[in-house]
Amino acid sequence: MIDISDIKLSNAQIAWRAAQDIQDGAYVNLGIGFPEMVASYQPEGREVIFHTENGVLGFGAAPAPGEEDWDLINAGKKAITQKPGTSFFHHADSFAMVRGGHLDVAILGAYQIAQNGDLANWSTGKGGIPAVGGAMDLVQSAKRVAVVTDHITKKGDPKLVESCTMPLTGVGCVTRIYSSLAVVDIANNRFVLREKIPAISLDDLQALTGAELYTNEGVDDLICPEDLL
Amino acid sequence: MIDISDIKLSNAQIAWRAAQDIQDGAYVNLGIGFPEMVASYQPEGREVIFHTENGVLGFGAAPAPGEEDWDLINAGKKAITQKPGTSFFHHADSFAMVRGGHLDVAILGAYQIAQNGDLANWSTGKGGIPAVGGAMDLVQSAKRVAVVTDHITKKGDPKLVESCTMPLTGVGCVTRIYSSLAVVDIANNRFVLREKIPAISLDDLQALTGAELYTNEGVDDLICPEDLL
Amino acid sequence: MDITVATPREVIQQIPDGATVMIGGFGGSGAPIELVHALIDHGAKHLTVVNNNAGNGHVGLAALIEQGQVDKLICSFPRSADPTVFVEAYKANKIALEIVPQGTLAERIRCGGAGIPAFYTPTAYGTEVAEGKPVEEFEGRPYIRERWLKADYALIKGDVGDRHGNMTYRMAARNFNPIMATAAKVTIAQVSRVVDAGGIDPEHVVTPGIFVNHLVEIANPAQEEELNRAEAVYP
Amino acid sequence: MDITVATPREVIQQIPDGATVMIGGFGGSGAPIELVHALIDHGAKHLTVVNNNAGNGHVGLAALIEQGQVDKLICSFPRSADPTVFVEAYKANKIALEIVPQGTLAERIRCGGAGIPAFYTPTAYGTEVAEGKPVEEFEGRPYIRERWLKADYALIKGDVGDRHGNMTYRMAARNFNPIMATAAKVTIAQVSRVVDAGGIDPEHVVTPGIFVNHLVEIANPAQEEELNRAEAVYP
Repeated sequence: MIDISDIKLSNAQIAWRAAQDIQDGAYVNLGIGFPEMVASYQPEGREVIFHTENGVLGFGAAPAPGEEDWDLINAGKKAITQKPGTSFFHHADSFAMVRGGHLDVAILGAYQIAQNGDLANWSTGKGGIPAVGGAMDLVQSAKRVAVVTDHITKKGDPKLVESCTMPLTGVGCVTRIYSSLAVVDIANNRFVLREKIPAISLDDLQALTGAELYTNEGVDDLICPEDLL
Repeated sequence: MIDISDIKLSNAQIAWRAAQDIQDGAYVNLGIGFPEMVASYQPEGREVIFHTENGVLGFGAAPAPGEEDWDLINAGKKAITQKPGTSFFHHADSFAMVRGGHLDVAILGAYQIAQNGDLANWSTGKGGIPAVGGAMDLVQSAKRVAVVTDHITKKGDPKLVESCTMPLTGVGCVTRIYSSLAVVDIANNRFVLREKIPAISLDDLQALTGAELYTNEGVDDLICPEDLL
Repeated sequence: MDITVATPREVIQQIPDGATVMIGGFGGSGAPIELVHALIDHGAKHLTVVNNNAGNGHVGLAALIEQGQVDKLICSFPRSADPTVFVEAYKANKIALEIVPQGTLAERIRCGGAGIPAFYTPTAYGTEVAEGKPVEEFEGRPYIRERWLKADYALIKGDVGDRHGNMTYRMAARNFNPIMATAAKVTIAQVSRVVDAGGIDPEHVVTPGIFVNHLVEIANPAQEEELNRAEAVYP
Repeated sequence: MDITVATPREVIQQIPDGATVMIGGFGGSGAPIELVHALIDHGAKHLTVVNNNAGNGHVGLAALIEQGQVDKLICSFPRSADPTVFVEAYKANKIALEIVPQGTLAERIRCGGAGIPAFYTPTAYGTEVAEGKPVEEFEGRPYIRERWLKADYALIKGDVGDRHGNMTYRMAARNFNPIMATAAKVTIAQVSRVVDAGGIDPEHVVTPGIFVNHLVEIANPAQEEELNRAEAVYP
């Protein structure tokens, strides 16, 4: 199997690519960890309003070290800041926004994504302590649910699969995957390849994917700024 | 049948009697119209906090004529005032208070009250335009639901009945009736007479009541200030 | 980001015939009179309107009904000081009426905005309002099941709004406005004053901007109660 | 009317063994550390605790678990920077865990306070969290039914409180506190500052006093994050 370690996109590049699809004025929730990086790559001239499950809308970037106020954190318990237009609300109101379909985009990480849009990202199913947080609410109700992820696991197994073997976070919810090798849409219960990095062949990409990649609508080159590492 | 017009209590006296049972610190909702009079007769030294369905808690009395602010009204659309401790909230939160059982007392008017606690007070059932407002929420969920009412209708029919013939507002909800002749509790699906005005005999009171009045727990005199007319 | 518009007309005119429109307010308090009058000017017909009441006098919702634009009204209390317009339309079978207990109406709207298609309430159990609705016992007490309520448009009235759509309200004029803002596909708000983002303390925002699509400043909004005392008629 | 008390101890001591206790906060933000520490001092055991998380380090909820006072935890996310205490108790089968998706947890609590015994949500449909729960379709989409969540006690943390119990919160420390206040038989609140009635603008009250039973001023409350960075241990 092909070694992709030298050609795959960095997390920053994946985040950059995901950020390009977020429209001006969108209300967006970013999952804890890697997905949070998407906030750093908003294109100039677009104003995006970020939601965090713990009751803040329109928050600003992380404060300088030492400037943290621990009453003002995001869902990952990291310090954030206020900016003009910020609002605070309680948890039931926060999830009324989520469940009521008011968020334009939710971007999450993934263990597995199935070709029917099923997502597994909360539990490896191998014992340990399950922790679901707000992911099950977000994936079932945001207007658009996207995933940022490595294309394969550290062991080399496909993360894009025919059907998930790990416990599901939500059914039929993901519509776009930004992976370290490609941009893949989910439509009509199949993976539709939209973009791939030029350094990988279609055959190699298919070999690293657990279900058929449909290419009949045309595949563009996935080009990201090279200095994002 | 006995003519009670000269001996029955005035609405003010009924309201006064109902007010005596409201404890210090109670959260209370008073129905539109006659029940609102209860607020005028709170015993000295007790602080009662009034709720109105349209989103105000702890409001004050009516403003002087000409001083009305029509953004500050009660459920009867009458102008009210703020006072220290007032709070504003939206309608879903207001009825969360109601439905969640947070109100200590709701006092309403009545067309009919049945001996099992059923209340009819929203529709005569004779055509016309039905208008339920917040009554169905209040009667089903306040910790204590009481009624202030004439003992009989203008035509002389009993308002305390075996079972309601008019459309119900709530089932098994009323626990005390302050009428123009008596104080009657509802317990174990029967009317238990607690107090009656001295000017009426038990037999006459029973004759004006549509179901049996139980008296075996003792009946006190119902004495109200005479200057409340 | 700036969701403000200069006049009600330019956003109200998108409302098509047959739309379901939530209109905020409790009686005249918090009623977006100027938006409703713009809807009269626009002329959309066969509307289903959700409001706590049925209008008063000959302005606002009453005037909308008087113009024959409302096919159905969903409300809790279609009585008022002067409900002549609604009563006449109702008796002439020109308008359908769905009576909903006030707390159930509020919760149905909140659930519409919060993605909850159905909920159980003790309210109205055993009454004719509950007829035909599923009944279920929880911990030995009976409840009826009610459905969410959503709208195509919500017309609401606030006090201060910023360019993102964050809003505050004024005293009891809050009432149904914040929940209706959440339950419509498109929410159009009038406020007495528009400020820049940051002009409202984040702690004091009642309706976050995510729920508001269009915001128009009506600096000195009419008060329905005062219009009716002056026997105003619209148009 | 004055619901203030001088110390947490005098009200916390009413909490009996076996009680269900909601504890506000999201991680350390809004966590009523001083009330939780008073509960540790009091020593009530076999508690069921409702919180978004499972404690962090060796203070607050983590310390309560470490003292063996918690039989069951209902939460959405039992992970944190240092979840050692919970993890050890869980692996030793000393504590039961009920995992609830965060929005479902929030709504179950709100419903507990709002008198709604059950509601339908799309969240978790088709996942193992939904196993055994009733499923129903509305408008062609499947939902699962969830039940309200109530408690005997809620321990919450606010910013300013007046003598009636009206409260405000501080930024994201609001989180679960206002809804937990509504869902408990007895709500005990700590605030940084107690003021007279009228000391909070009626427009800015987040939790009306009707939901609060006891209010205690803790002028300079500990911040869990800072305690943990200092490697604090309670008691």
